[in-house]
Formats: sequence, C-alpha cells, structure tokens
Amino acid sequence: MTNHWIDLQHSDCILIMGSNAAEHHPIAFKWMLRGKEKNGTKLIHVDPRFTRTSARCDYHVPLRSGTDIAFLGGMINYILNSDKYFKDYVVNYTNAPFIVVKDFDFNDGLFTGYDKAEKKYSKETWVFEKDAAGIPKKDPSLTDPNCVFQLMKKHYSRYTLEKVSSITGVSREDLMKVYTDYASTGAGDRAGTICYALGWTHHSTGTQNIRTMAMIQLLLGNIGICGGGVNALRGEPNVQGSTDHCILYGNLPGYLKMPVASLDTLEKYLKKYTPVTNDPQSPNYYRNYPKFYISFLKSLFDDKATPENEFGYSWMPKLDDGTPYSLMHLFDAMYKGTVKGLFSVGTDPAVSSPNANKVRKALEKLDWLVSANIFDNETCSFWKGPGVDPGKVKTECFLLPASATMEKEGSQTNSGRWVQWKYKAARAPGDAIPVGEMFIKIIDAVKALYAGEGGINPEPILNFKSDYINRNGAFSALKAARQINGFFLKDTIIDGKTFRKGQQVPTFGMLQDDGSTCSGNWLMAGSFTTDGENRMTARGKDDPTGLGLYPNWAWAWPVNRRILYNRASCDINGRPYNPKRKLLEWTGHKWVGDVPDGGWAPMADRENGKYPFIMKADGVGSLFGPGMAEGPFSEHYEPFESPLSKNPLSSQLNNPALHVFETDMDKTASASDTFPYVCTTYSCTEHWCSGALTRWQAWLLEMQPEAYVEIGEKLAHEKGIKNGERVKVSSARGFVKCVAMVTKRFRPFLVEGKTVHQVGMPFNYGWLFPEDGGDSCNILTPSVGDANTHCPEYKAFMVNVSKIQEAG
Amino acid sequence: MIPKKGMIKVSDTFERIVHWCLAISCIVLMLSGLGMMFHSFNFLAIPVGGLKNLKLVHNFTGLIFIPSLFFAILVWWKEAAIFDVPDDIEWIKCAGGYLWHVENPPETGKYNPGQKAFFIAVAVFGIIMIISGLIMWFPLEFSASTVRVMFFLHALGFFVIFPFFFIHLYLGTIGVPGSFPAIMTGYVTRAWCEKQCPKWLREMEENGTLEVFGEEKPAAEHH
Amino acid sequence: MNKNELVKLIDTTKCTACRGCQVACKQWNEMPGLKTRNWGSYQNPPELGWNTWTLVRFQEYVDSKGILKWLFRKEGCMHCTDAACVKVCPSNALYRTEFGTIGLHASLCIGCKECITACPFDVPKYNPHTDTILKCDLCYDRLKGGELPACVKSCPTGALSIGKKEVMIENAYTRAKELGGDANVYGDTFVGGTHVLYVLGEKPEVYENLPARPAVPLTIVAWKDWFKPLSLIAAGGVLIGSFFHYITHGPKDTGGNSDQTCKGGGE
Amino acid sequence: MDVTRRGFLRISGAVGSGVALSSLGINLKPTKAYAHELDKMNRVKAAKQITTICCYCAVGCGLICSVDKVTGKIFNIEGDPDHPINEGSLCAKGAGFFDLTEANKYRLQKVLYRAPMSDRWEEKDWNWAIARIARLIKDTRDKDFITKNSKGQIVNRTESIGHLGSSNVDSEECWLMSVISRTMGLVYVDHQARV
Repeated sequence: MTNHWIDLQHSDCILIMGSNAAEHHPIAFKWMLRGKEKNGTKLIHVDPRFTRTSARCDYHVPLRSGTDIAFLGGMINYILNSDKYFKDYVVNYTNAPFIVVKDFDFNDGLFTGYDKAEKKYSKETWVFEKDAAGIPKKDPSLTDPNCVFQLMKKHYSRYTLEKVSSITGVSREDLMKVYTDYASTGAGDRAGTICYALGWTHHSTGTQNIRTMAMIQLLLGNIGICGGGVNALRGEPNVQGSTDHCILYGNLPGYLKMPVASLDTLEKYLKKYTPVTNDPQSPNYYRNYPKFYISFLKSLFDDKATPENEFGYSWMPKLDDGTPYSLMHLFDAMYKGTVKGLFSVGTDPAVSSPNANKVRKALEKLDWLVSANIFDNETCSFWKGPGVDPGKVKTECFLLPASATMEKEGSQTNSGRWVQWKYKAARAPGDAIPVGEMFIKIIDAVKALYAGEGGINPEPILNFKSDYINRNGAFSALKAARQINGFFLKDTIIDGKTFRKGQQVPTFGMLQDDGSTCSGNWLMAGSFTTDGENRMTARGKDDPTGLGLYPNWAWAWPVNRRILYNRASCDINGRPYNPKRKLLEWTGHKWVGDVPDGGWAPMADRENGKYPFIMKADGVGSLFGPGMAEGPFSEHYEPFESPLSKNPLSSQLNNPALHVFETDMDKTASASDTFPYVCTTYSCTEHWCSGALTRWQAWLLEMQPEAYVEIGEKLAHEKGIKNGERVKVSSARGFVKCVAMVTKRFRPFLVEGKTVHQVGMPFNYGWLFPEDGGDSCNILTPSVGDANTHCPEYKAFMVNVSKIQEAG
Repeated sequence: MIPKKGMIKVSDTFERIVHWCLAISCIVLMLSGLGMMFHSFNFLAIPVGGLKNLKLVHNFTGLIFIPSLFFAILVWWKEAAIFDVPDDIEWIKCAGGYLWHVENPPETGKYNPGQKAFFIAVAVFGIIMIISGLIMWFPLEFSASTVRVMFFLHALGFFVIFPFFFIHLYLGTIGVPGSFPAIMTGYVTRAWCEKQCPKWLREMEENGTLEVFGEEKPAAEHH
Repeated sequence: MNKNELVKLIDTTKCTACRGCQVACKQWNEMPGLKTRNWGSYQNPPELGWNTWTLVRFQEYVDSKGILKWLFRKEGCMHCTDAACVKVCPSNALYRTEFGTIGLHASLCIGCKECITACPFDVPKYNPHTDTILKCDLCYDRLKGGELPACVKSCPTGALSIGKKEVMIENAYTRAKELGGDANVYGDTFVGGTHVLYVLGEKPEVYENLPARPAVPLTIVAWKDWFKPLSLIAAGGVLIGSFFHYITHGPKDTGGNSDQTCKGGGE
Repeated sequence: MDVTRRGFLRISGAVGSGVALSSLGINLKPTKAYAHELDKMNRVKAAKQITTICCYCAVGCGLICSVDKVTGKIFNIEGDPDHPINEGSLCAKGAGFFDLTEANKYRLQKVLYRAPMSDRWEEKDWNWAIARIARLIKDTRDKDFITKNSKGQIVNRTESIGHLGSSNVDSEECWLMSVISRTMGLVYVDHQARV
C-alpha cells in the first residue's frame, strides 16, 4: 500500500476492484465504512460476484473475470476525453509531457519490438527522446503527438464504451456510473483510492491490471495524497515483511536485485542496478544502491566481507539472465526431476499452487522435504494423499513443529508498511520452536559439516553470521532485528555528527558503500534509534496531523513515512492541494506533516527543489512504463483460458509475453464447449488461504465446513442443479466434487453478444482435514502466470459443472 | 386396621392397588409439579436434593401414573363414570347434603355423583396430563406452538385435578369418617354403607353378590 | 425507570457478516464449534444452538426495485422486558439482571425446556450434555467487569453498540431516519421493549425467522398470568373450604366409627 | 509487553457508547453471589496481558493475550482496544485466535519424520532431525552444485533445492530464511507473495 489502513477513511471515492475487502480484510473495510459514515465516501465494488463487500457498498457492478484492463482502459479513455484529469499534477508529476522516440508504435495488440519466437519484447523503442544534456524532452502543453499524453490518448481511444461493455459484460450505464463517480476525484481537493488484492494479481495480465489503475491514479492526481494511493490489500500476516525481505527468486532483502550470470563482478552489478539521471532536479534515490547492497553483504558476512573479496559478491548465487525461478517454475523443475530437496515453511502448495495435481506429482519426485508448520497439511503429508501409494514414494519427509505467532517475539509488517513488534505470551507446546530457530540450527549444522568435510563453494556458508541466539540458546528475534536495521561497523562522522562503532544506523541515508556499515535490509534502517531503542514497539497514540498517521505507533518503512510519495500532495510550491487534508506543507524552509519523501524543497525551486517521485530515475510518476514485460501501456488480452476465441480488441488473444509450461500435465482448454463456464477462485472470511491453519479450528470450520461452488440461479436451473446438491467441477486438468451453492449473486454476462456464465470456488479446502471437506480447487487452475511476476492465473479459467448422483 | 366381622367388602385387592398407585403418584406429581410451577414452592425440591431431581421424580412418577390411570379407568368406569338419572341429578341439586343440611339426600349407588365427577375429572384431565406431560418431556420433537398449548393444558389439568383431589382426600378421611378403610382394607361398616351407598348395598344384597367379612360364602350362592 | 438498563443496538445496515461476533461469543463463553455441513448457505450453523448463542443470518433478497441485496442479521437473545422465558422458568435459572437483560444461572437450570417453547424468538437452546439450556446473557460477567459484551467488542463496523436504553433508542431512530425508505427500528415496542434493538434496512416481514409482531404467547400469558394465580386460589380455596366445612358442617355421620356389628346381608 | 490492566479494560471509542460502562453511571457493584459466573472476567483482570498482532491478513490488528500467572498459559485472547487500526474489534478469524494456541489439539508438538516408502510419521528429537537435514542439504548441494552455467558464466548456485514460504512468520525469520537460502546457493526461492 502506498497509504495505510486508517487513511482509507479520508477517500472521497473508493473503487474496490479485484478485492473482496469486507470478507478478506474486515477491519480494513471498517475504515472504508467509517469514511462512508463520516465523510460521505462513495464505495464502489466491481467484481464478478456480489459479495459481502458489495452488500455494503453504494453499488456493485459485475464484471467478467479477466477483463479489468478493458474496464479501466475505458476509464482512462473517459478521463482523457472528458478532461477529468488533474492537469497541474499530470504536467508536473508524471511523464505525460515526455516525448517518446518516433519509432515507438502500437499495432493490432502488439507494441514495437516484439520477438514472436522468444515471446519477448526488446525495449529499444520504449524510450524517451533526450536533449543534449541527456534529459528527457518534454512538452508541458501535452500536445506533441509523440508525448506520452497523446500516445496514451490514442492508445486508449480504442476502449470505447461499446467495446468495453461488450468485452466486460458490464452495461454502458454501469460503466458510465463508475467512470463519472471515480473520475470526480481528479480535483485537488478530492481523493480517490483503489483497493485491490488477489483479484488483480491472479491474472496473466495481473501486473498490468494494477499498472492501469496506477495510471488512472496519476491522471487524477491521487498518488501521494491523503485518501488516495494504490492500495494492495495484502492477505497474509507478514506478506509485506516477507516480501520486503524478499523470499523471492529475483530479489534480495530490500528489493535489491538478485545478481545474474552476466554480472560477474560487483562493479558490473552495481553499475547495472544503480540508475542514473542527468536531470539535477531528480533525486533518483536509487543512486544510493551501492550503499544498500554493500551494507547488505556486510550484514551477511560481517568482517569476512571485504573490498578485496567484493564483499562476498562472487560467493552469491547468480540467476541465468532473464530466467524466472518462481513457484510455478520450481514445481515444473521438480516435476521434471531437477529439484531434489524442498523447504516448505508455513505454506501448503499442494493446495495453494495452480494445477495442484502436477504439484502433488512433482512432490513425489523429491528426495527430501522439510516442512515447518503449526499444523500438518496436504504438502507435508503428500505421500498419503489421494491416489498416492506411500510404498512407492521415496521422499524423506520432515515435519518440524513451529511456535505459533503468540508464542514468539518478533515483528510483523502490515500492508500499510507498519512494522509492529509482538511479544511472546506463552511457551510453545511440546518441542515446537520458532522457524527462525530452526533455520539457525540448520545453517549451523550445515556450517559444521562444511567446516569438517569441506565441499563446494563453502565460503558463503562458513562465513555467514548466524549468532542470532540468546543466552539460553533460543532464537533472538531482537538480535536479528538489530542486524536487519544495521550497525556502524566503525566510528563514522556524518555531517559532523559522530556515530560510534556498534551503534545502530538511524536511517538508510547513513549507510555507506565502503563496508563501514551493515544493514540486513536498508528499508528497515531506522527501526531502531541510534541508541538501540526498538521503534517497532512504540505504542504512542498522538496524531499531530489529525489524519490518523499515528507516527508514534509502531514504525513504518521507509523512515517512518506513513504515506508514500507524499510530496506529490502539494503543488510545485509545496502548498497542499487539499487544505482540508493537509498531509504535508512546505513552510519555506522545511516540510511539516508526515515524514516527507526527502527533505528537499518543492520542485518550483529550480536550485534546490526536487521532483516528488524520488525512487524513479526521472523523478516523476510513469504513465509510460517501459519496465513492464508486455508494453509501456496496458492492453486488454483475454485470460489464457477464455470463453472467447478472439480478442475483441486485436488479433493478439493472450498476453504476448506469457511464459507457458508444456509438460504432459499442463493441459489447457480455451473457448471450448467441454469447459464452457468461466471460473474464478477466492477465499472467505472464515478461512485463510489454503485453510491450512483455519480448517483445524472448529469455530471457523463450523461456519464454512466444506468446499463449494457458487453458481448463478440461471445456470443452476439450466443444469438442473439444486442448492446444496453435490456437483462435479472439472477443467482440462482435473475435477473436484463439492457442494453447489445456488445464488442470486452470480449473474450471467453478455459478452460479444453471447451469454457467458461464471462460477466461483473458495480455495480454502484440502483432502487432509476435514476428511469430508472436499479437495483443493487448484486441481482445476492452470499453471500459467503473469508475464512480469509469474503470479498464477487463478482468477479466470474455464470449467464445466455437472450434477453428480452419489449413492446414499 | 383389621376388618371386623360383618363389615362389607367394597373394594378388592387389585382395585386398592390401583387406587393407591394412582393416589400416591398423583400426590407426588402434584407436589413435585407444584415445586416446579411456583418459585415459592421450590423448597419442595429440598428433600430430593434440588429441582433437577424434582424434575426427574416428576417425570418418572408420571410413568407410574400412566398405567395406574389406565387401570383405574378400566376398573371404575362402569361404576363411576355413568350417571344414574334421575337420582344423581337430584343428588347434585342438593349437593348430596354435604354443603347444607338436607333431611334425606337422594340415595346413591356405589359412588355418588360427586365421586363420579371426581373420577371423570381425574380420568379426562389425567389423560390430558399424560399426553401434555409426555410432549413436554420431549418438547424438541414438537412444534413450539404445540408444546405451548401442552404447557397450558398441563396447568389447566392441575387447576382442575388438585381441588377435586383435595376434596376427595378430605371426604375420604376426616370429612366422612369410616370411608378410609374402604380403600385400605376394602371393608366398611354396614352403617357407613347404608349412609353412603344405600342403593348399591341394596342392589348387591338383591343380587346376592355382597361379600361380608367373616361369612363363609358370598351371600349370592344362597339364591 | 432502572437507570442501569442497557440496550444493545444491532444496526443490520452496517453489518458485513464478518461473523467476528459469532466467534468472539464462543471464545469468551468457551463454547465448542461443532460438526456442520455446507447446506448451500454461508449461514452456518444453520440455526442458533446450545453452542451458538449468536448467529449471523444470510439472506439474498431482491427488493421491489429489482435491486439485489444480501441481508445480514445477527440473531440472538433479544433480552425482552416482558420475558416469556423468565415467566416460565421454574427454577429461577433465567432471571432479569440489574441491566434489564436476561441472565442465566446455568447451575439452576433443570433442563425442563419450557423457555424454549415460550420464547417468541426461538432463542434458548438445550444442551443435552449438561441437561441445561444455554443462551446469550449479554456477557453478564463482562458487563459486571465494566467490559463490553464479547460480540460488541469484536464488531469492526459499529453494527453492534451498547449503551443506556434511552440513548440507544434515540440512536436507533436517528439512524433509521437517516437511512430512510423502509428502514425501521425493531424491538422497542413489543414484549415490553427488548434490550436488543435492531435497525433494519427492510421491513421486518422481509427477514427470515424474525417475527414481525412478537409477543409472549397467549397460552403462556393464560397459564402464567391467569391460571397460576387462579390455581393457587382454587387450591387454597379447597383447603380453606375443607377446613371450614369440617369445623362448621362437621364430618358426615356415617356411623362408620360405631362399634355396632354389621348386619347380615339382605333385610 | 505488558499492557496495564486499565488499558485492557478501556473500552473502544469506536463503538457504541464510546466510553466505559462505568462512566455511563451504570452501577457495577457486586450483587448476588454467583461468583463462579464472574470467574472468567476476574481471571482476565488478574492475568498478565501481553500484546500480539494477528496472523491472518495483513491489516495487522492488535490482540491481547491473557496469560494465567500461575500456569503461564494463555486462556483468553481478544482485540486490543488501544490499537489504532482495529480499536479492539476483530473479524471471525481474529476472534478465534485462541484456537491457535496449544488449546488446539491438532497443534504439532513433536518433530515428525517419515522414512522413504513408509506409510506413517514417527516422532524424532531435534538433534537427530537437524543432523539428518544438514546431511541431506550438504549431499544434495555438493552433488548438483552449478559453478558455471551453460555459457560458462560463474553462477555458484544449486537448482536441486528449493525454498517455499513463508509470509506467516516474523520478519526476522523471513530475513533469515531469505539470506540463509541464498548463502546455500538456492535460486528457487519463492513464497506466498506470488500465490
């Protein structure tokens, strides 16, 4: 989230799309309702299904799964054509005026530079014209036909109401209702925000879904302001923390880049990932990249990391250039036999991964599996799953008992980036220990083996600093947290102030690239004060801005900033666009309010002033985003499995940059009569994710005891299915049996002149427990993912539903 | 209370067993019911160790009451449930002389109309009590509105039965001296019999079916 | 008027059916979750039970304008002023607390189930394991401790609130007025006024399992209010009557006590 | 951290009366002696109150665990009324947080091991399990370690071990997993952020 939960109440219009906030983030939804009650916030829910969220919104607009870009593209078209954009903001704070090179073009669903064989774009034409000084050329009048603004206008002019309505199945009236309501926030004193979740990420165009909305937010001047932003309602307790620490193949803690093979030296690596700008007004904060990365290496290897050995850079694993190693790739490799051992920590991929049958088969090919959890789950016990003969499974399995959250100390980062410290309330039962302790035990044991026996590339293991244990030999989260924050490794004088060796680094601005500081994750620098006070434990309730920022409650990264890009809430002179919700104000010599995104003067000051989007090389928000795999502008492509055989907008049916898996278990069936219904998957309030924690809890299980498929009344009638009957839902990859919930809340869509039915299933069930609860809906989902993130397309695929006659 | 020679047999052993089963279960039911019906009578639960036990006592006594009532009806319905017109009407008109002085109250059979009314009340409301009581015992098997009516009927039954019961008790003991042995030993004095059920006595004697204590054979054999 | 009287207000128009209340209730009162099946509804357990003192009901409803609504209603004890359950309870297990709510001394309950049939809202439920009924007591223990009832505390959206009776009634009417349309206040005008009020978005008739005009059942009024005193009067009447009969009229002379020998049969 | 008893008893400002019942002039003096019925509240008041954060969605609601001072066990968990986000309130999952404690009979309490081809778990101790896991890691890593890729570039990685999870442990643990897997040379490193 750019903003945070409490801030939602300050919005004038909240678009809830790709999320079911009331069901999956009930307490977040509270803040939206608070806004509705106190500030007249308009709540709009756009979702294929009428949910508990819809029930409390001003209105609900049903939309066919996988057509969000068409829907939002239509909104961009409306905004641009009706002059609803916030001009001052667009001209100054976005790359709308930037001139794109002449060769850039878009034709029939493809941008320039597409390599059909590789299914990849080369992005040479996705760049700006630069002047002699190397600064991008701009046209502040936004009239140059090659400026981003005009290109965007042209691109989205194809998203007419008629076209969008025909693709999405949303009536033109409903489209206009949402467009006008939401576009009304394109004024300085109005704020609109988007609350999305897995409903947007779980598509083969997931990243572009979000980007399209980010573009709308930039056009309406909604980024960086109170009540605005792009807000991902993240769904797991510490998914923000785990993402910040990058348990992700492509990144290292703090979103640093994972080295790739072609960058064989530290120098090359740093050069590649340290962006440069020739514009003196762009802060380009990532120019500090080397400081972050070297401090990171120092946190791993301490005094073993020296300038001479490139701080250990060469020891670190390198990815092959352009090769993804995501979860789906992992299981694909496992299925093919490459992966022999797996750690599965607090996760249940046998239920939660797409094409679960393939995942389960892949698990059988492992030599060993180490799971850590507080309950057993379908992954740990895969060897006794349905259709598996344990006598033929060679895998050695370990199931390590973990402490539950209230049985250990540590921090958890919420979606609003608040890092909150929690305390140990009780001893864990039996032999259970925190996961952190397990990993220290494991690495220490591995270290001992390498020390004793030697082995390949032993340095990173032997040199890894792993002393995060307390006097009793138990895991010390506090010690680890201090290392993550970082220390001065020698006495250092910064701006005349002396920091002693061993003091905590108070902010990432003080990290050094010479090995004199360490920081396990630069984003977290500042979570401790120099004197070692843990700011994550703060429980202060003071609210100086009156906007619910609570700067002294816990600590938020970066540097306790509560709303990102907040300098964009003021005009170029530092005057707040909305004086009623004054997030930040330039007093002539300093910013007052939230922790500003850099203390520089506002950009009107040509000498000292800086642009607001400090993490972008150009200093502005990217309406034109060349970083994306499938194009600098978003484009509607049909889901990989779609009811349509032709994309109504172009002859490019699917995302052109998709990575498709091709084993015998990766079957798909698009626009097929065998699987005629669109299916989407989701969670429910009562369960959490794969249900691996919640299905073991009687209070929760009692409320949602078994798997179900929600079917609209019309389709149910056609198929002769009655409410509460058992049905079989099948896709090209398998089938599951579950209870039919016949509902008024799913209605058929009229798409390209034909009726398209959609059904939906919760993803919270698995065969292990309860025994009669039904199996995972991910047996049905395809292993195909977004081209940028490889997030699987759980939210739109094709199925059939049929009645089953069961004996008894 | 050993019967003396010449006393007249008015009830046999089976009748007496039935009577006492009915009477005792009825008393227990009424007392235990009372203990549950009125908070001020909750103390009646003390001897059995609490209301919960009182409920059990009530419910299971009910199970004794059911066959008792069944046999009581079987045994007495001919004698006690059919009014003898017009004598009984006359008797009712003067309330059998119980309430005000009546020179010669109309003669009655074995049971006077008061007793008959009591029997009918017990029989009818007893059945109602049984049915309503059983339904109340298992209320979850029936609709709430049905059970509510049962509660009402059960209360109504108590309202009817208790006064009759008490009057019966009073008249069967101190109110009409000499009555009590009728249901204890089965024998009453001839004098009592002449006063209380002259018509019956006459009929019995006429039929020769009168059994007199101490006499070898029933008189009937002589005719 | 009892100045301690509390009213819990359930604003159904703010409820998101997150069911925090349903679980918070079980957590605090240590009631187990039981085996259920999916019966084609989110509403589960399907009805209130001995282990489920409060239940969020789900109902799909298309209004007269054709607009689909999903109605959520938290069901539970209404804490009537004129409480049928208290009226019928033989053992004082159900009682009126100083807050005007209906408490339950489960240890006094004899499991007679009279309250189950008496309640116009079908609230008390029988626990066969303990042979007692159980129902919401509005967290009497928490109220005594100065805490909010578990359900109210857990409610994220403000759909549940509790406070002084007159304030809550006023809040309810203000909210209903603000909502307009069919919105109405439910609870203050019958059974002596309930201590749980609803703000309903639709007419009461629309909601499943909600009596539009609840009342203490007539049979119970007849029994408890008329027959109870009447039967006491009747019982007392015959006792006293018999006594006076005995002392004024005297025992009937049947010669029963005379020593004269009975005559032989037949004269 | 211990929260003062007062803190726990303060009633959320967001709901209802907005103030503690006592401040409404409601009489809370003891009445009848059904002491056992008030027992839980008294236990809560006497307990140690320890704050934690909910472990489901990423809203980050605050909870308070009431811990019996004698047994050291948690016996009640409810929302933290001081927490600015949830203000004491909780959804169904949060409200049922207590069922994640050891009160839940399904909690794993022992290290479980399943031997190849076996059809059951067997209990093991930590020392055995850690030693065995370390051995497997080393053997697998050393056997398949890729020093150079097909282009001859130095990559120092192992593709034969993967790591999945976890977004539901603490940040410090996440960091450790993230960096430990990299020091071992893993590249198949992913977690629930993607699913």
